[in-house]
Amino acid sequence: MISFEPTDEEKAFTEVAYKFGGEDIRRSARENEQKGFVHHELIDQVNHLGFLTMEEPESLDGMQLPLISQVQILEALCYGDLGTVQGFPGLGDGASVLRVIGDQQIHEEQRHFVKENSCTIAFAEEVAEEMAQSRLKLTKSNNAYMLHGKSEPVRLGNIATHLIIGIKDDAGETILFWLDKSRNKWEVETCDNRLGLREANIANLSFDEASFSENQIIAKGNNAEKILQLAYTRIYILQAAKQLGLMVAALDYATEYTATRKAFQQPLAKFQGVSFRIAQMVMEIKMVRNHIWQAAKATDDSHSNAEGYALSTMFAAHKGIRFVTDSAVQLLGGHGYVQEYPVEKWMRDAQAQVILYGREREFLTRRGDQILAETEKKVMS
Amino acid sequence: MISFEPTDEEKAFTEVAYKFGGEDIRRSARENEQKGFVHHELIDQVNHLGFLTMEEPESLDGMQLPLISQVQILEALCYGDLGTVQGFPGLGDGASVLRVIGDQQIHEEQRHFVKENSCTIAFAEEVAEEMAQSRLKLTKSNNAYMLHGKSEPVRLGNIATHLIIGIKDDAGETILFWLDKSRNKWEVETCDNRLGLREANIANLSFDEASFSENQIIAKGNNAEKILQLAYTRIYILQAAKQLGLMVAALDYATEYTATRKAFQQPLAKFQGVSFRIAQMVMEIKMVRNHIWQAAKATDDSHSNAEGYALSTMFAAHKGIRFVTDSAVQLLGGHGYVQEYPVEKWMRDAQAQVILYGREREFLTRRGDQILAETEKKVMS
Amino acid sequence: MISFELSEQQHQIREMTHWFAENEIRPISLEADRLGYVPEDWLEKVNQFGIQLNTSSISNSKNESGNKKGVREGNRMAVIATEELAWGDPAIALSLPGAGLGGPPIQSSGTQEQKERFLTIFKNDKPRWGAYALTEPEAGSDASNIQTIATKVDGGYLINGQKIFITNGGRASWVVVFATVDPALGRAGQRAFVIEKGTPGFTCSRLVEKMGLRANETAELLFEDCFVPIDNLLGGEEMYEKKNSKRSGFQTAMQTFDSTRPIVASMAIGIARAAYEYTLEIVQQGFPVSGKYHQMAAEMFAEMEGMINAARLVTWEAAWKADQGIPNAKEAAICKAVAGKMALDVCAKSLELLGPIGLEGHIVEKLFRDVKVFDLFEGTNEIQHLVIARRQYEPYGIRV
Amino acid sequence: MISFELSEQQHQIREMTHWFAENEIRPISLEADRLGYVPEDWLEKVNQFGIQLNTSSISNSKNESGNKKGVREGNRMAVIATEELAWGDPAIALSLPGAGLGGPPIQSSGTQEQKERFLTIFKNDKPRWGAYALTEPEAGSDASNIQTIATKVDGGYLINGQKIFITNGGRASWVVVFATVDPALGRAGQRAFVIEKGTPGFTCSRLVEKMGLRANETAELLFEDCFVPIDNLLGGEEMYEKKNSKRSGFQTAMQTFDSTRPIVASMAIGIARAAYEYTLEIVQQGFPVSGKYHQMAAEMFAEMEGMINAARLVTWEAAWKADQGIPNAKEAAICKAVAGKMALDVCAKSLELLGPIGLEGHIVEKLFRDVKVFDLFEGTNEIQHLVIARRQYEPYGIRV
Repeated sequence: MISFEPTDEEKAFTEVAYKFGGEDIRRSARENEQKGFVHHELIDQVNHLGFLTMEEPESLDGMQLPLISQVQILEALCYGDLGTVQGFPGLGDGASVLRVIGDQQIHEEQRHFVKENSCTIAFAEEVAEEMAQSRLKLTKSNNAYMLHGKSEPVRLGNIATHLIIGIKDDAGETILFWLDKSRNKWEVETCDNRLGLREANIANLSFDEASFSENQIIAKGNNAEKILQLAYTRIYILQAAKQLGLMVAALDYATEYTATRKAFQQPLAKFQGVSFRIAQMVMEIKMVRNHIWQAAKATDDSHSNAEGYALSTMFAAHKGIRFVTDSAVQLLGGHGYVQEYPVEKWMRDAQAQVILYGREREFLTRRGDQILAETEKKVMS
Repeated sequence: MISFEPTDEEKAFTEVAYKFGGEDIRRSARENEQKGFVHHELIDQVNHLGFLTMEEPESLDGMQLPLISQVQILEALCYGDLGTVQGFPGLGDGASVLRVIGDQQIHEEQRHFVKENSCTIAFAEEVAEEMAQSRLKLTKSNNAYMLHGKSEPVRLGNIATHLIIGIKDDAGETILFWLDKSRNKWEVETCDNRLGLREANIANLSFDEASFSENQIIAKGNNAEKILQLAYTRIYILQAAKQLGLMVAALDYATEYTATRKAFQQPLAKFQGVSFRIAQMVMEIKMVRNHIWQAAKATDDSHSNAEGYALSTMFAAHKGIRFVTDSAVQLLGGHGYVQEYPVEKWMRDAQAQVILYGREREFLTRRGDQILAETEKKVMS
Repeated sequence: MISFELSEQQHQIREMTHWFAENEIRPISLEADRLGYVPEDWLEKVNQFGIQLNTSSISNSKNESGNKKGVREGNRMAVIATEELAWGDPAIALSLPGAGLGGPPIQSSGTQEQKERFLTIFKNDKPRWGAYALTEPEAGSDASNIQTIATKVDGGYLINGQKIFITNGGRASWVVVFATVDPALGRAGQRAFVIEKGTPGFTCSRLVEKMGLRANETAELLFEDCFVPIDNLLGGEEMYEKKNSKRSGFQTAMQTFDSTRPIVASMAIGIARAAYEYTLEIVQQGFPVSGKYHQMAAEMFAEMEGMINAARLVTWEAAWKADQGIPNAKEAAICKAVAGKMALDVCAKSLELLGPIGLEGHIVEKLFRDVKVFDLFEGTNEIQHLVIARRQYEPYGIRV
Repeated sequence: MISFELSEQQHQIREMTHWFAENEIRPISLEADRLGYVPEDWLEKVNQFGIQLNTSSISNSKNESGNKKGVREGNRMAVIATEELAWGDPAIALSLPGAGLGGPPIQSSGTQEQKERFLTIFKNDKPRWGAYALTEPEAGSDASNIQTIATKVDGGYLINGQKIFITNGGRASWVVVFATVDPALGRAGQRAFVIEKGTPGFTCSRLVEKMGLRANETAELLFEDCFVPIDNLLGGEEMYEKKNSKRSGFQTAMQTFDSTRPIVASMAIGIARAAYEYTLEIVQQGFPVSGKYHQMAAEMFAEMEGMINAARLVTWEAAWKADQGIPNAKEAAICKAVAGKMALDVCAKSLELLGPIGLEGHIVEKLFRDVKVFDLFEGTNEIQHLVIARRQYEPYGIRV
């Protein structure tokens, strides 16, 4: 039965998350950005609240929540600040890879490490056909793999204790594997990133003929590709939910500003040039949230359309966050552009987020290829 | 020297055209649409004013005006009504083919016919790589060509005495040739077109193993392709100018309506939801006009960028006419949707025009291919 | 629990209405457009089958009993069914017998006697229609400014005024007509009357020609000293006379919008889906499987699919809220604004994909002509923006 | 005759400024952004070369003599040169010595004495700046509502108030400050003063941190009983006292916009072109020559090129009108609105094309941060819409 009513448990979680996001995260956001990392007290708090292990499998002592619950909580957390949430340590996008692999298939060594240590994973993926040549190469000789070159910028790269890497080897086979800072060597090049998500520890990772052992390999070939596909479906939905949180923050901030500031002897809100834009922001947010919820439910239910929904969702979330954060800056006028107000940071964070998590048009063409290949043509859910 | 000042001669022509367009054409537009063709009295008038031969070479007794002059006059005529102007008989888009071929290369027979008779040409082109398979086939055997199948809908197809056709033969060579109703046979299938440009005599042309003689061939191979490329550059610019005329009509109509009608005890214009849209229409029109003028000048001057400008212009003109005519309907509210007001016709005509004259995205990808292939990367004029 | 699965009943009604749309409506779609009306014998036939455009199941009234589990899902059922009917053909869907947009105000504001008298006439013996008359020549979007006058006389009211853009207004057995007892009173002076066909002084002065929806009747109605008995004042005299009653015809009109906007939105969605699916089928048949046209089409279909889906979800949300008895004015405005704009865009994109062959009598061009009105009637897109913004600024005590 | 060819002089200035932008500005662009200022020695150097941001050639004044053929082309020259400078780096361009946005009001409204006193200080010996102070904390876009008070006292005025978002406001030798002699008088009460650095009571209270344009100083200015001699009242007392003179500081401010908006628009265009060209070069080096990424890039570049070109043409049109002495308020608003919005879009599209490597310290991300303000200062995009609509409705006697 069609319903938009969260469960009581979800409501309770979300309420806590909104409080923490709207107060603690929001308050510390500027400082985190300036430092380039998240204050450890805030990390302790969020750890204490358990919000860093929602995606982790239970076997790794994670909460293993369904996506539909996670997206609501992530929206609430990112209502505080997207950059700060993206800077939280932990398994990051790697959690979705582990979630997809499933309990049994996680190698004992890694399982032990994740459970016993405060492990931060950066997830680098350079499998997909890309616009430019990848600078990272995986070569195979005598059954040993060697990784060489520089990755694209990855979130948490600066502080990662572990990496999960998906890449094609020189024979074109996709290999998905772990690296461990204590055993494998890599250089971290912090990005000269002045755009946004500065507290998200984004870095290029450089490898100088790095090798790794067979038991660090998670999967190969079709199996690895299937894992990546399923993991990305989850990652897109989770990231879209984070983006939504920032969108709501920007809307609320702009609403309050335009309700309380005057021009031409009227509250700004009285001008349709202002209020209609606010209405558009409201609509964008509604649509993005529904997209996310639908995709999350479809994924939780292993619906065959799940990946398609995730692609559509990410397109909508990228477009939406750019529109809404830009609108908030626009509605604040000059104040939107200066750092006393949070919205300029939000617009920067939003742009960094969208360039880090996939090109808008790519989501369309990928989904479009699926549509044209489908025999069932109906846009029915 | 950069200047936006038309010559005195252009101003004089344009003034006449605006008067004829805004009064005579506008007045008869609904009636022409209902009949499905343009009233002969109006045709006599426009013939008398000489506006049907602006693109024709002087050797065919045409005015052979530069594009920069033509676009101003066409804008003024179409201020009256686009559909009616598209329904005028004469050489149509074929005039640009003749203009490009040049005086010397026009076959004596055709020259005679065009000069001595009231000839109407429909121009059908199915050379370009298309989305679907062409239904029209040209086969060559024993040095004789045979045309078979059905063309796409072409303007003036209903009343054409002659056709100019560009198509690839079964060996992939482009052939550009004339057909003459008095010698060659074709069937006319009037389109069941309820959308727009109903007075433009749009029809499919069907050929049943039609053959034609060697002297009906205008050009072959690279030469034919070059002619088509140059002709299309001109056609795009001329069509964009026609579209602009309709855009201005829609803006003016919507401006007057919203200035004189009230809602909530205020003129509609007082609401920014209305006035900001009007401002956007004003901007679109300015931009489209400048695009057209720049492309027209570049073509007149045989500038190497001329085709690129024409492609950009057509993209802008398509987007612009859809936005502006839709906006006019929107601003008139319910009145925009009913036939007592002209704007519903304008929106339909606009949509018919854009689907007849090329897909928006195609203009982009074609221009984009040029850009990526260019070594000179600057966006400088 | 959040869910996007249809209930069994919802699934059934979707299947059934889709079957009907595909097999009964779509085949006559282009012909009805050409004729400018839906053939009488077709209407007779479907009426005998009991097929109606059921907007009156849409209701916020608390006394609706719900299904056997006590769950009310009438609004969700209605938007699901309406999408399918409009997918078949929106002009025909709007011409189906039934109370139409006149149903919701009677359902929500009528007395029990009025509900029985007006809503039970839609029987199998012959097709009948209800209609809804709010818009006036000079008011447009401004529902608070109606000029049709209701003058109190012995036993009832004399109505004088003109209404335009009235769907099925000429053929309707009755029309819900909004009028004011005193223009100076503004919204408070408004009343809604049910005026029956044949009432002296009530004429259909004209049927208008439109861009699209040509098979559906759009009427201008004229009221000249038209006497309406007191029993036809919607809700009855008492409702307005109650101390502190803020009830007026204006509230009825506004509340009607909360019910009808999701219905109108689903029609726009049905139109968009029809254009999308039709174009996709043609493209899948004739298109290259790779290369630049493939990619162009892929990108456009993905964008269209996402837009259609988003519009449907916000429409479902508005309907779900109505079923839950939660105020849904904001969601109703959102789905109407989103769907109306989206649907035009999808039809234009579909035509772009078809290219010149789009002029060869395919249904897509008809859908393009039909669809524009969905961004105009039941409140223009601008009015929806206003409603949405108004709700957004409510916590700040600002009325935009 | 309509033409889009540059005159010889226009061509020369474009070549020269482009050379300077490419070889002197661009190399220090990212470093200046990091530092948050343009290095002093660099400013000294370029000032010795005589390079300035020449906005004061922009003028509607009739007494400008024109070139040797008597053709005035100062506005066209200025927009052409400014595009190139901003292409190098907009923050550095805005930091170049010169009268800046303070030039046009003095040029258009100053007395001959004032023009000489204030506009001739920009010499080779050391860099100097002028500034323009209109915006206030509570006024925002509403230029008619300034709160800074000018109280007439013996020999001059006492200025009290605060100004925000003042480009080069801290380092400027003088600032054109708008104040009102009486807020109740509205626009008619406004006056413009040239207030010199070091004037007692005039302080730069703060430099603000911004999203972008970080190398360019943005100041808050405070005026506390700041005495300004009568000679610094722009245009002199007589100008305001003339019978029927509608002249006020408001007109000066508005007229300034007609001159400065095309300049600001050309900066936005320069930024967009910089992002476009930088990205195109990367793409041409590393991209596949066919396939879906090629097509995606082709489509995006074509769209960007068209947008940049359209914005440039409307900007040229506004400048051409100014050179012709034709009122250009509408065109000035159009080019500002078009260019500001376009430029952000182009920067975002460029970043989309670059993908994650856009975070590796390429100039495009800096341009994205810089560009947003071009849709905000010198009148927000919304204000430009208002100006355009106002002109459009003028024939109907409606002031929107």
